[in-house]
Amino acid sequence: MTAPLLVFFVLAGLAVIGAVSLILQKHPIHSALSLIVVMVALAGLYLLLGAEFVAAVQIIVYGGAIMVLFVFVIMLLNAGVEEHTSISKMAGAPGLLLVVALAGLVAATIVRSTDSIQGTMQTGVMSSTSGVSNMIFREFVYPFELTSFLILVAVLGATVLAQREKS
Amino acid sequence: MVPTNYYVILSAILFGLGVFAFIFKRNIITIFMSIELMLNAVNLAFVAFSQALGKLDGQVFVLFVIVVAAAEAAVGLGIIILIARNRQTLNVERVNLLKL
Amino acid sequence: MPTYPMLEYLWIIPLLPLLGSAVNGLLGAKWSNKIVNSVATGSTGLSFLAALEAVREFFESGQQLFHKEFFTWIAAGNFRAGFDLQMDQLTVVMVLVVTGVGWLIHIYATGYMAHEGGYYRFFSYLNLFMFFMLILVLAANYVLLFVGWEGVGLSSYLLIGFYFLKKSAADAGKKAFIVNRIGDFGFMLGMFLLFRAFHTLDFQGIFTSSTLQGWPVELSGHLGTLTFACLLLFMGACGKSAQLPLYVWLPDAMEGPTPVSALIHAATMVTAGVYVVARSHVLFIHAPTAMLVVAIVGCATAFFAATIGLVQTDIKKVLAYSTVSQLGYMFLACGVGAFSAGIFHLMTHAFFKALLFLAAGSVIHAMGGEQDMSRMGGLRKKIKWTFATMLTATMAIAGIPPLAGFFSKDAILFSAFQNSGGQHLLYLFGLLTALLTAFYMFRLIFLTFHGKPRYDEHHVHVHESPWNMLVPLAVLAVLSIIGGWLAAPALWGGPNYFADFLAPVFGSPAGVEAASEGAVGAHQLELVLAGVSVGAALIGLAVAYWLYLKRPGKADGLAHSLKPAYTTLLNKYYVDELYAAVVVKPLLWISTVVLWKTADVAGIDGAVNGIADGARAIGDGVRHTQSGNTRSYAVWVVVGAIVIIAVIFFWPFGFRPVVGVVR
Amino acid sequence: MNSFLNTNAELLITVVKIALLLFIVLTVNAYLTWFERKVVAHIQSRWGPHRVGPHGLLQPLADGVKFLFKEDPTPAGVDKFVYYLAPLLALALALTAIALIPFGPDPIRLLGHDVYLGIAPPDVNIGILGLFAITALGVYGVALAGWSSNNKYSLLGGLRSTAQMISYELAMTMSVVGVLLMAGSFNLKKIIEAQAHHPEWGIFGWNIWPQILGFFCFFVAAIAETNRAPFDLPEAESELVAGFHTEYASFKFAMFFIAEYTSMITVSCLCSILFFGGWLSPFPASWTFTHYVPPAILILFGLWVIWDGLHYETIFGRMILPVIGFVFAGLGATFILLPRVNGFIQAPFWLLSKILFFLFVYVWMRGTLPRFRYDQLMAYGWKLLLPLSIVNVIITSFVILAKMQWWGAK
Repeated sequence: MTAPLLVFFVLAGLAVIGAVSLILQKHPIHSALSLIVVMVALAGLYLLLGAEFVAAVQIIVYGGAIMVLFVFVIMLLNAGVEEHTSISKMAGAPGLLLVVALAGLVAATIVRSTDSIQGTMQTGVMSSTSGVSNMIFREFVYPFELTSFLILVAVLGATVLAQREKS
Repeated sequence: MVPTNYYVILSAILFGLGVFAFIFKRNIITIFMSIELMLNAVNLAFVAFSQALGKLDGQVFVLFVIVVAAAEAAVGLGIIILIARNRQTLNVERVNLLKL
Repeated sequence: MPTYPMLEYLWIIPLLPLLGSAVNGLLGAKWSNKIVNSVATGSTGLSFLAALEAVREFFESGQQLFHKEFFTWIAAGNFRAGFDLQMDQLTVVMVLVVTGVGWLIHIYATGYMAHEGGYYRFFSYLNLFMFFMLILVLAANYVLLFVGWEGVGLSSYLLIGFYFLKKSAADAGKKAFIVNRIGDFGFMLGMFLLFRAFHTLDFQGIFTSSTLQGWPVELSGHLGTLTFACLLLFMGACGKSAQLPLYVWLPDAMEGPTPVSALIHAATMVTAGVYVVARSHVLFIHAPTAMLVVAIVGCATAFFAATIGLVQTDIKKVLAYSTVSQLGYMFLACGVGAFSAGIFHLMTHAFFKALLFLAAGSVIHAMGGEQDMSRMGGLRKKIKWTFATMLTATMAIAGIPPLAGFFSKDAILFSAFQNSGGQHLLYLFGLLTALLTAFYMFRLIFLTFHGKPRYDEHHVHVHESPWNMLVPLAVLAVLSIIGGWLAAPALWGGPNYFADFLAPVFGSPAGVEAASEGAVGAHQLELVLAGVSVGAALIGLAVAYWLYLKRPGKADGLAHSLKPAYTTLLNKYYVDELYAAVVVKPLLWISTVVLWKTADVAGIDGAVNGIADGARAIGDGVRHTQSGNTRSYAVWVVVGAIVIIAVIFFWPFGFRPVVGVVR
Repeated sequence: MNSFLNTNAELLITVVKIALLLFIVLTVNAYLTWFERKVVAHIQSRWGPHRVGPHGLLQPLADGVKFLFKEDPTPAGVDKFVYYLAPLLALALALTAIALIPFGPDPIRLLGHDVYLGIAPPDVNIGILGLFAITALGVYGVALAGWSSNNKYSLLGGLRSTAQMISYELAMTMSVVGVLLMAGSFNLKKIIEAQAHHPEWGIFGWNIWPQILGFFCFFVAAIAETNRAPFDLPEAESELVAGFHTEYASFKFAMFFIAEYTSMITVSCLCSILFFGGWLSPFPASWTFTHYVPPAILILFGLWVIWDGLHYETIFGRMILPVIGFVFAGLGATFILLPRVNGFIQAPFWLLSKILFFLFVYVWMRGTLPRFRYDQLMAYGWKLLLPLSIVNVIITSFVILAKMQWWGAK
C-alpha cells in the first residue's frame, strides 16, 4: 500500500461518498455541498495524476464559480426540501434497471479498452501547465476561440433570460 | 503508481451515480448538479488517460469541457430562474407543459 | 460584317415575333391597345422585311441552298439535332407567305379585335404562332420542324379557345389539340423510323443518302421502310392539314376569332402538312404507294368536304369546309407528284382564302357578330368594299380566269389528269369538286350580299369596316388576282415561271415531263382541260344563281325532295357522332372505370391514404410516450446511451471503436 | 522515539510549523484588532482602547476571553449542519491560504532537514493558482452562513457577499495575469525572483512600476474579496444588522472574525509578493550595509518604547513597556552581533514590514472611506475593474512580445 495508492483511495472514497450523498440528500444545498466535496476530491486526484493546472482550474471554476452559482441560485429561489412526487412511471424500477445496465456497460467497455494501455503507463509528472498552455494556444487555438465565443453567447443568453421584462 | 483502471472505474462509478441522480432526483437544480457530476466523471477519465498515454490532449479537452460546463450552467440556471418565477416550483414533474 | 448579314443571322426572322409575343404577353396587360398594336404588328412587319432581305440576299448569293447550324440543341451519341435553319426556294415561298399574309392579318386584327377583351393576350398568342410557324418553315431538320409543328399546334389551341369562357370554344380547342395529337403521334413514329433508316434527321443528310446512295425505289404495293415512314409523316400531315379522317377539328376551330381562322386555319398552319409532304418529296418519290395514298386521301377529302360545304349556313363553316377541300387539292397535287403545283396552290389559296375569311370577318363585323347566312342578304350596297373584295376572292377560288385560283387549280387538275396512271378517277373527282366549289362559294355570295335583307334592320346597323381592316382586304384582293400569273405563260406554251422557280427543289415539274413527249399535244391538252374546268366553274355559278337568285325557295324544295341526303350532308355525314361512338365513348369508359375508379381511387389514393392512416395510428400509439414528464425523457436518453454503448461494446466486426480511440 | 523522529521528521516538522504558524497568525490577528481600533480611533481623534493594560495592549486578550465565555445560542429553525459548517469552513480556508505563502527564500538546517519559512515549500508550481482556488472556496463560508441561519438579514448579506465575491474574483484573477506574464510562472518564489531580475535596480525592479494598473485593480478587488470597508456591504450594520453573521455569537462569530483578518493578512502578503518584491529589500543588492537597517529599526523602536514607557501614567505600564522595548532593542543588538542570523532575517523582515504596511492601508481606508452602494459596487466591479485589468493584460503581453521581438530579452 504505497502512499499514492492510499491517497487515491481516500480521495476516491470521498468522491463516491459525496456522489452518494448528492443523491441521498433531500435539500438542494446539501446536494450542492456534497457535489463540492466530489469536486475537491477530484481536484486532489488530478494533483495525484500530475495535472496541477487542471486541478487548480477544477477548483477555481467548478468549485469557485459554477457551484457558487448553484448555491447562489438556490439561495435566491429559496429552494425548499425536494418534494417527493413520482408521476413518471419510467423513472421507477425500469429506470433503476437501466441505470445499472448503463453503468455496467460503461465500466465493461472502459476496462476492456484500458487493458490495452496497461503497459504504457507513464511514470513521472510532466510539466503540464506550460505544456497545456502550449497546446491550447497552438494546436487547439481555434477550438479555444470557439469556446470563448460560446461563453460570450452563453453570458448574453443568461442575461436575457434572467432579467425581468420591463413592464 | 496508481493503475489507470482504478481511475477509470472510479469515473465509471461516478458517472453511474450521476445518471442515477439525473433520473431519480426531482429538483431541477439537483438534476443539473447530477449533470455536472457526470461531466466531472468524464473529466477524470480524460485526465487519467492523458496521464496514462503521456499526452496532454486529455487535459486540454478537460479544460474545454469545464468551459462548456460553465456556459451550460449560466444558461441553465437562467432558465431555472425563469421556470421558478413562472411556475412557482422546482419539481420537474410539475413542469410538464410538453405533454400533448 | 458578313457579306449576307440577314442570311448569317437568319434566326432574327423568327426571333422578332417571339420578342413581340414575350413583350406583349408579359407587359401588355397594362398597356393601351395602341402600344400593343405597334409591338405586335411592328415585330411581324419587321420580320417580314427581314425575310424579304434574306430572300434578296439568298438570290444574290445564287446558291442552291443556304444551310447554317446555329447551335447544337440535342447531342446524344452520334445523333445531333441542332438549331439549324436553311433557306431554299420552297422556304422562300413559305416564309414570304407566312410573314406577308401574317402581317396583313395582324393589321386587320387590330381593327377586328379593337373591342375585344384580352387584346394583348390575343396578339401575344398571334405573335407566338408566327414564331413557331417560321421555325417550322425555316427548320433544317425534322426535330426542329417538329418543334415548330407542335408550337403552331399549341398556339392554334390557345387561339381557338381564345373565348375560353364559351364552352363550345374551349371544347373546340381541346378537340383540335387532341386530334392533332393523333397525327403528331404518327409524325413522331415517322421520325423515329427515318432516324433508324438514315441515322440522322437533317433534311440534307436524309435526302442525299436516299438519292445519291441509290436508296431503292420501293415498287408500288410494296411496303418498305420509306413507305411506312412517308405514310406516318402523312398521318401527321393529315392531322395538321385536316385531311380525312382527321379533318373534324377544323370546322370547329371556327370558334376562334376570324383573323385566327384566316391566318392559322386557312392561310398558314393548315398548310404545314402540305409543306412537310413537299419538303420530304424525295422520300415520297421513292415510295409510290405512299404517293398513291396521299393522292387518294387528298382527292377524297376535297370532294367530301365540298359536298358538306354545299349545305352549311354558317358563313365561316362554309369557308372552313372549302379550306378542307382546297387542302385536299394540294395533297392531290403532291400525291400525283406535282409538288410545285401543290405549293403553287398553297400560295394562291393562302391569298384568296385569307381574303375570304377576312371579308367574312368584315361581314360579321358589319352584322354585329351574326354568322348565319340565312339571316343576311342584300348587303351588297351597304358594304361595297367588302363585297368587291369577297367577290374577287370567290371568283379566284372558283377558278375563274384570269384569277389566281384558276391557274393553280388548273395546274393541279392537269397533273392529276396526266399522272394518275391511265384511269382518270382522280381527275374526275377533282373536276367535280371544282364544280361544287364554284357552287357553294357563289351560294355564299348570293345568300350574303344579294336578295332582300333577312335580318331586322332596326337592331342591326350594318356599317363598313375601318380602313385598317379594308387595306389588307384590298392588298389580298390584288394578290389573289395577280397571284397566279406566274404560271400563266404555261398555258400558251410559255415557261411556268413558278415551277421553274421551284425546280431546284423539286426537280423539273410534272407538266414539263409530260411536255417532253410532245409539247404541242401537251399544250392542246392543257388548254382543253383548262376550258373544261372553267366550264365546270361556270356551271356551278349558274346553278347557284338559278337556285338562290332566280328561284328563291327552290333550294328548300330541293332539300325537301332529297331529305335524307340533305340531312346527311347537314350533319356532316355524322362523322362526329361516329367518332363519339367509336372512339370517345370507349375512351371515356376506360378512363372512368379503369383509370379513375380502379387505378387512381382504389390504387393510388388508397395507398396514399393508407400510409397517412398508418402514420396517424402509429402517432396515436407513440404519443403516449410524450408524457411531458422530463424524468421519463431522461430515462429514454439513458436507453439511447445504452444502445450506443452496447453497439460499441458488442461490435461484431474486427474493428473496435473504443479501443481504436485509445490506441 | 528517536527512530520515530528520524522516520517521520518531515511530518513532525510540518506539524510543528503548523502549530507555530497558527499561534503566530492568531496572535497577530488579535493584535491586528487592537491595531485597527487604535488607528481608527486616532484617525477619528479619539484614544481608542486605553484601559486594559498600557495603551490597551491587553484588550485583545480580554476580547478573546469574552468570546470564549459568552453564551452561544443556536437560533431556532437553522440548518444545524450548515450552520456549524460555515464558520469552520471560513476559518479553515483562510488559514490554509496562509499556509501556501512563503515567508523566506532559504531554509534553515534543522535535524538534517531543510525547513522553510512557511508551511508549503516555496516552489509549489501552482502557488498563486492554489491561493486563488482557496480564496475562491472562501465564498462558501459567508454564503452558507447567510443561508443557514434562517434570517432574512443574514440571507441578504450572504447573497450580497456571494455576488460581490464572484464579481470581484474575476477582476482579481485577471489583474494578476500581468504579473504572471512577466514572471512566466505561477510559482510565488519565481515571481519574487523575477522582480530581482536586475539586482541593482532595487525598489525600481518591483512589479509595482510596470504593473501599477494591475496593482490598483488587484488591491481594490482584494479588499472587496475580504469584505472589508469600503466594500463591507455583507455586514453593513446600518442596513443588515450584521449581515451574514447576524445569528452567530461567541466563538463561531470569532471564527468569522479571525477568518476575515487572516484573509486580510493573506491579501497583504499577496500584494507585497506580487507587486512589491516580496522579501526583496528596496535597496540594490550590492549595498550590503543596508543589512543593518532592520536591526537599527528594531533598536530605535525598542528605545522609543522604553522612553515612552518610562513616563507612562500607570505603574503597570511603567513596568511592562520598558521590558518590551528592551526585548526589541535586544533583538536588534543580537542581529547586529550575529551577521549570519542578520543575513537570514533580512528577507522575512522586509516581507513582514510590507505586510504591516498593507494592513495599515486596510485600516486607513476603513477609517476614511464611506461604504459603496450595492449598484455602485457591481458597476464598479464589472464596468471598471474588469475592463481595466483586461486592458492591463493586453498592454503587458504586447510589451513583452515587443521585448522578445526587438530587444531579444528573455
